[in-house]
Amino acid sequence: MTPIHTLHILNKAPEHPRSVACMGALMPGDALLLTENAVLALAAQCSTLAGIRVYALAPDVAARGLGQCTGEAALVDYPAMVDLTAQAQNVISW
Amino acid sequence: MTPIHTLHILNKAPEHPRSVACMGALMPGDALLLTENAVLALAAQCSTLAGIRVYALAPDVAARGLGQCTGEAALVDYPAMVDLTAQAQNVISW
Amino acid sequence: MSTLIVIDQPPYGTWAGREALDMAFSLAAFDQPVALLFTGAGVNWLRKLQETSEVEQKSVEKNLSAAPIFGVEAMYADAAACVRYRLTLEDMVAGVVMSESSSDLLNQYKHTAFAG
Amino acid sequence: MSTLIVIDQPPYGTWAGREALDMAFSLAAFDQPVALLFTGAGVNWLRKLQETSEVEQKSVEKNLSAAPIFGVEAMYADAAACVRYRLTLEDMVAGVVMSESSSDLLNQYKHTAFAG
Amino acid sequence: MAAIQLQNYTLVITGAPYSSQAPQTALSFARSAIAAGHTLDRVFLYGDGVHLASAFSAPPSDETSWPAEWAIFLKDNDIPGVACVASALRRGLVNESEQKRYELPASNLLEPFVIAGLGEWVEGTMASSRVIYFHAGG
Amino acid sequence: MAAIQLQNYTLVITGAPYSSQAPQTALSFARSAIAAGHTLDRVFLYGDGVHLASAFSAPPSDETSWPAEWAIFLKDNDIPGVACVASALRRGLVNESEQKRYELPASNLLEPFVIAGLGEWVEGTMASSRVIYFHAGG
Repeated sequence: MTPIHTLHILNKAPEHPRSVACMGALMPGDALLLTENAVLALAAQCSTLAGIRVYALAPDVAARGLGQCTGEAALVDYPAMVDLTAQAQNVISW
Repeated sequence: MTPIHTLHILNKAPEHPRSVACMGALMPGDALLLTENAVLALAAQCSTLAGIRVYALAPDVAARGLGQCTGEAALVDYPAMVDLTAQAQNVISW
Repeated sequence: MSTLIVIDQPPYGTWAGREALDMAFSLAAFDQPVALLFTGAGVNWLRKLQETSEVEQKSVEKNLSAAPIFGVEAMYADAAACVRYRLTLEDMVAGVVMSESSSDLLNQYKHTAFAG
Repeated sequence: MSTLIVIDQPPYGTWAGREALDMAFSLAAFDQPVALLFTGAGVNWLRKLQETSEVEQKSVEKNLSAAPIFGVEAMYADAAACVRYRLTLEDMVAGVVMSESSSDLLNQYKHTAFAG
Repeated sequence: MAAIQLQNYTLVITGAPYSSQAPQTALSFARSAIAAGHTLDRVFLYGDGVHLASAFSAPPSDETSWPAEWAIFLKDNDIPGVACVASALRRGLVNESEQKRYELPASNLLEPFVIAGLGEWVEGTMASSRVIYFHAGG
Repeated sequence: MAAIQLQNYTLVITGAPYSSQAPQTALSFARSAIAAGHTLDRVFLYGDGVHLASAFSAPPSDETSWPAEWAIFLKDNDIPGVACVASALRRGLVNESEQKRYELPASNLLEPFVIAGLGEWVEGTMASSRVIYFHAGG
């Protein structure tokens, strides 16, 4: 697995302006971790992100009843979230 | 002056999802009062609203340096804001 | 006086929707007519099978299912928001009515209160 | 370690931007390299002639003008957001640099902190 | 211009001071309403708005103290100010009886604010001809 | 899978409990970081996040007390928890020395949290290999 350049942690619903800005700022080699309300992007008809690894925090996915529609996103638990932040060169919380 | 059916008080920036929803909910005979961050709609390139009276709270307009670009909106002070809420049949704070 | 409580924020990430629900239940407890409108990302309150133990919050699914019993007159879901979040009536708690036009709905109520 | 403080919320309606400015000034006070990026509705922080007495808050215009003196290395404004809010360099406090690509800018800093 | 009918207002504040502009806008509105001859049935603090009733808020001396300004306004005009008990307890705002119940060293509720249930809001909506909400902006 | 390099984290929480999910996500993260052998240099509360350090927060007994859970975690792991003084004073959170200065009846700062300036955050960013922010969602 190639290293993550920047890990973008997004915790806002797809309609939130910062969520829109985050999606526009992703670069090849980056990874996106959806947490809290941002996991709703898995249900919303959002555009797919070419070349970006997408993760979603499983406890937040379960809380919002979205276990069935994770699509391309890899589900991670809190320890795996920590691993992602340790592996990435940079971390940005949106 | 015809009476206001519903006075919509909006206090969120144009990007905010609730701001978008408010703009879509306006009906002929309604009035829109922009307060706090919502006065930034005067500067942003927003679509004009046919048949809707638009007001903007002057102290918020002044705070944000927008005195020069009020366009079609009528500036009101706090006493006039009170008058609007007293005159309107319904008031919705977005 | 009839009241419409509008919830447009998703569950668990903020408390606003939860506290708006309390407002609706409180009106109903005082025998005041009240309905709920879920719109925008707020429609996600209505999705079935919310499993909240790992985020250490109480699920609101049970409360919502009990809303009609508590005297909440109607639970509306904005149809366009449901399409956006791929929610059909089958995916949602019982008793939800689709609203094709939320602005018409807002016009029918004397008193409207948004969540937070 | 260079830090970019990002302000994407407008002034006065919330406190987040104000507290983010304090973060930038604090880094500068400790001689740490720091720059500010104003983007989205946050570009409105930079508009000249903010007259805040009637909303009973302190204007931040003076603080921003003094940012270079306090050691803030750069104040960037997202160019697309400025277009949206009809802001040109002439309308803004002194010392602002237009940023054509905020994602490139984010990439140049080791440490990024958003306002609230 | 037609004479404006006098109204009885309930104001509901859900945005916190030093986080949102809601307490300032609401106070400016309330002062103007009273000056125009309207009445204020009550002011209800809900959600994050309960922080407006904090007796411990200590902003810098060159900034307005919104809790203090609101307390003076309510006292001067004999208007009830009520913070929702469920919102308040979660957020660390207690009156004397809650202080005793939870064995805390003091109350931090600013007079003349009181703590009570959502029933106070329901009563306000029933007693008033206008209910105006002041939410956090964004 | 390659071994993960151990990091020294500073966590910054800007979202309030019972208003945002930030304190819960941050605590789950913090527990997992410690369990994986990483260290936490400090936890810094900023903006509305300072409410997490309230000793007066009294949520219903069937809800998690985020201030209490955080206090236990910090004590058990001997991790400094710092609330920004400017954010705290505006929002009605005071330690004993501020209590005396403002002549308030008590402190409402929950141990082991302390109140200090933004310099603590600057030091955290300098001392840590990772700074992770937990903002309010929306």
